[in-house]
Amino acid sequence: MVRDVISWIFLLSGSFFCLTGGIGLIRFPEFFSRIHAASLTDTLGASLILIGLMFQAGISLTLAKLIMILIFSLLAGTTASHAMAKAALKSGMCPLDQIDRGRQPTIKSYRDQDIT
Amino acid sequence: METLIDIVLLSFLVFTALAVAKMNDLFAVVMLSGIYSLLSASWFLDLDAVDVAFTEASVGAGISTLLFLASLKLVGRYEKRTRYRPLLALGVVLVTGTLLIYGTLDMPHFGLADTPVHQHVAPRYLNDSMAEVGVPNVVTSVLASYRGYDTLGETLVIFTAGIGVTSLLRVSRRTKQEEQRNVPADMQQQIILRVVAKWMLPLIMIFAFYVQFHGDYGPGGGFQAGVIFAAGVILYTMLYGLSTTQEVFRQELLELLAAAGVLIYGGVGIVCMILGGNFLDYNVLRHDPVHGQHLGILLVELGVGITVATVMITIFFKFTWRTVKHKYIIK
Amino acid sequence: MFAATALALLVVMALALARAFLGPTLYDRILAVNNFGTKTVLLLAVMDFLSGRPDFLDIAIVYALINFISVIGVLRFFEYALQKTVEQGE
Amino acid sequence: MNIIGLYNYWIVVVLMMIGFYVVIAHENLIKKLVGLSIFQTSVFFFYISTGKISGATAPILDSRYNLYSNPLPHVLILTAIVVGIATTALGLALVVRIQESYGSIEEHEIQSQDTKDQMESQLEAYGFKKKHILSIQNLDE
Repeated sequence: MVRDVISWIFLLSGSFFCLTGGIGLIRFPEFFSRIHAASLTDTLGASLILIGLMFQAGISLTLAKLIMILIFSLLAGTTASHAMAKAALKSGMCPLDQIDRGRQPTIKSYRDQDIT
Repeated sequence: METLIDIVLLSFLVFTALAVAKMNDLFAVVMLSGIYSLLSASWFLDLDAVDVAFTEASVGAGISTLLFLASLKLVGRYEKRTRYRPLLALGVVLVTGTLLIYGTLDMPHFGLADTPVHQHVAPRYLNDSMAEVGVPNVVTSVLASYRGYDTLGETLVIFTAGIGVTSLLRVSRRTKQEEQRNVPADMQQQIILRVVAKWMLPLIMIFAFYVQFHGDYGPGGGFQAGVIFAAGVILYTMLYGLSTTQEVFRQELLELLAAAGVLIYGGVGIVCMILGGNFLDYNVLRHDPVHGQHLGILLVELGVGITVATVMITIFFKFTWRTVKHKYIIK
Repeated sequence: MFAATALALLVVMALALARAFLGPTLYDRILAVNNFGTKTVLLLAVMDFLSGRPDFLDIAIVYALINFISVIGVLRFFEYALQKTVEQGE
Repeated sequence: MNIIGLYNYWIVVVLMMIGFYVVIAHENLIKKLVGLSIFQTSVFFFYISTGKISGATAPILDSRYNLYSNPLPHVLILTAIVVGIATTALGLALVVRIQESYGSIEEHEIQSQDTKDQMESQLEAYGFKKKHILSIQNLDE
């Protein structure tokens, strides 16, 4: 019973973080803030949900598989976010606050149709 | 809850398909079709088709997206707008759709247990396969044993497609050996990506073998394992370059293995005939029929796995070689 | 409780899908696809528990792997395309 | 239950028609292949829908369950998916070759080039010289 309650807390908080990430993905103004919202909450939310499921699984093969998913998603999610941000930066997109401070992106504007 | 997920996922699928039809940036179209296959795999899982979900997950989202992207690189990114309004096409589609929907009105409702589909051979598979074949995963026992002849045909189709792509996108042997050494590896700046991928590669390969040999007891089997193995090799190729990968996976080796997989499958059938059974009747392979079935299924799935993996790797190599050629050699 | 989590994940998937449809730049779309993929992994895991047969988690593992590979594929081929257009422009 | 009794089949029809529309109304060959794969998956959905039984579980035998969904559609569709990707790869290879020899993958451009070539060869057969038939190049405009 206690185990159930703990797992529910983990599952619910994980869902909450996933939801905030999803809202950030829609509401934020440009790519770099969006990737910030999505990837940070993604790592946290996914880990919380998987840990919640682990409490349900108990000691079994299922637990081992869940741990494997956790390792994969931690490795793959973070690396993919890094690679995306780096590729975007290299392609000439520029974070908004940098533009406010007067730095010009190499390609005219990230809203340009040329690089979409 | 199952019904709710079913409805929601199907609605997502329709929206995605509409967006695919509307967009003219083919890169976006290909990525949306990746989402489309992610969605359809979740939907397959929701409808109890675990093996199908497994296959769609590894094939649709992975290999298919990569092949489309590789060929987009060769043919250009944007679709030209059509010059006329496709009213005729719309009319044809609407009429056909209405007729089909009219046809569904006579269909038995979704989820009923006493429809004709469930009366024919399915009860036999579900009730007797444990005694006859002794494999808990009914899909595997039907795939490899009851309908083994069918699967032999499918494997041959894949092999033939591999031959077709090889002959369509062939490169002359001389250019290949001269030029390949000069091609630099791609994505050299992405150091973190390369390191992490190197870590993940052995896990992917081990997981592929797990799927291959655990297919009797859980979701999995030769088709899925082959595709996962190929995906691992493709990951390495994308990060470390074609020539590095071809040090191990030489073209001759791939061709040999692709043929060997089909030969293993057919060979098991011939051995069964020599031992006095029918073609692909594994009962005669051992003294105990159930043991014979186990051995036969193991060998057959191995053949399928080898063929699928090597054909997928070959196809990807061919496409990648074209893109490399366009970038570095035809200037 | 699994149902609530599954619902939340479906909502997030809808949001990511919307970003993939709108997303002005291609990188927004890649981000949306990646996010959608990780949410799908979670949804598959939760659905396994929901149906009471958690021995099908293999599918979620495959997803976690394939999602990574396809995002790398998109980045690789897109980088290429960009270089090509820049070369042609010069 | 009865409200959604046919919902799955209707969605299958809608998806199939979207794929069909893309195949016949769009001229870009890659787009046509994407449409073809949408069409193909709608058929997969149809098969899997018919195999489902409400309240059943996946056809992997286990002593805790006694109602399983129909395994036969799963087998057919599993192999069909892998064969589908193989044929799609073949189609993509053809598209790449078409692009290399025609310089375009738009259907009407390919066809107008074909007609032009045909007319030129016919005129040459009637004894016209190459320089006389340059003027038909603008014919498809």
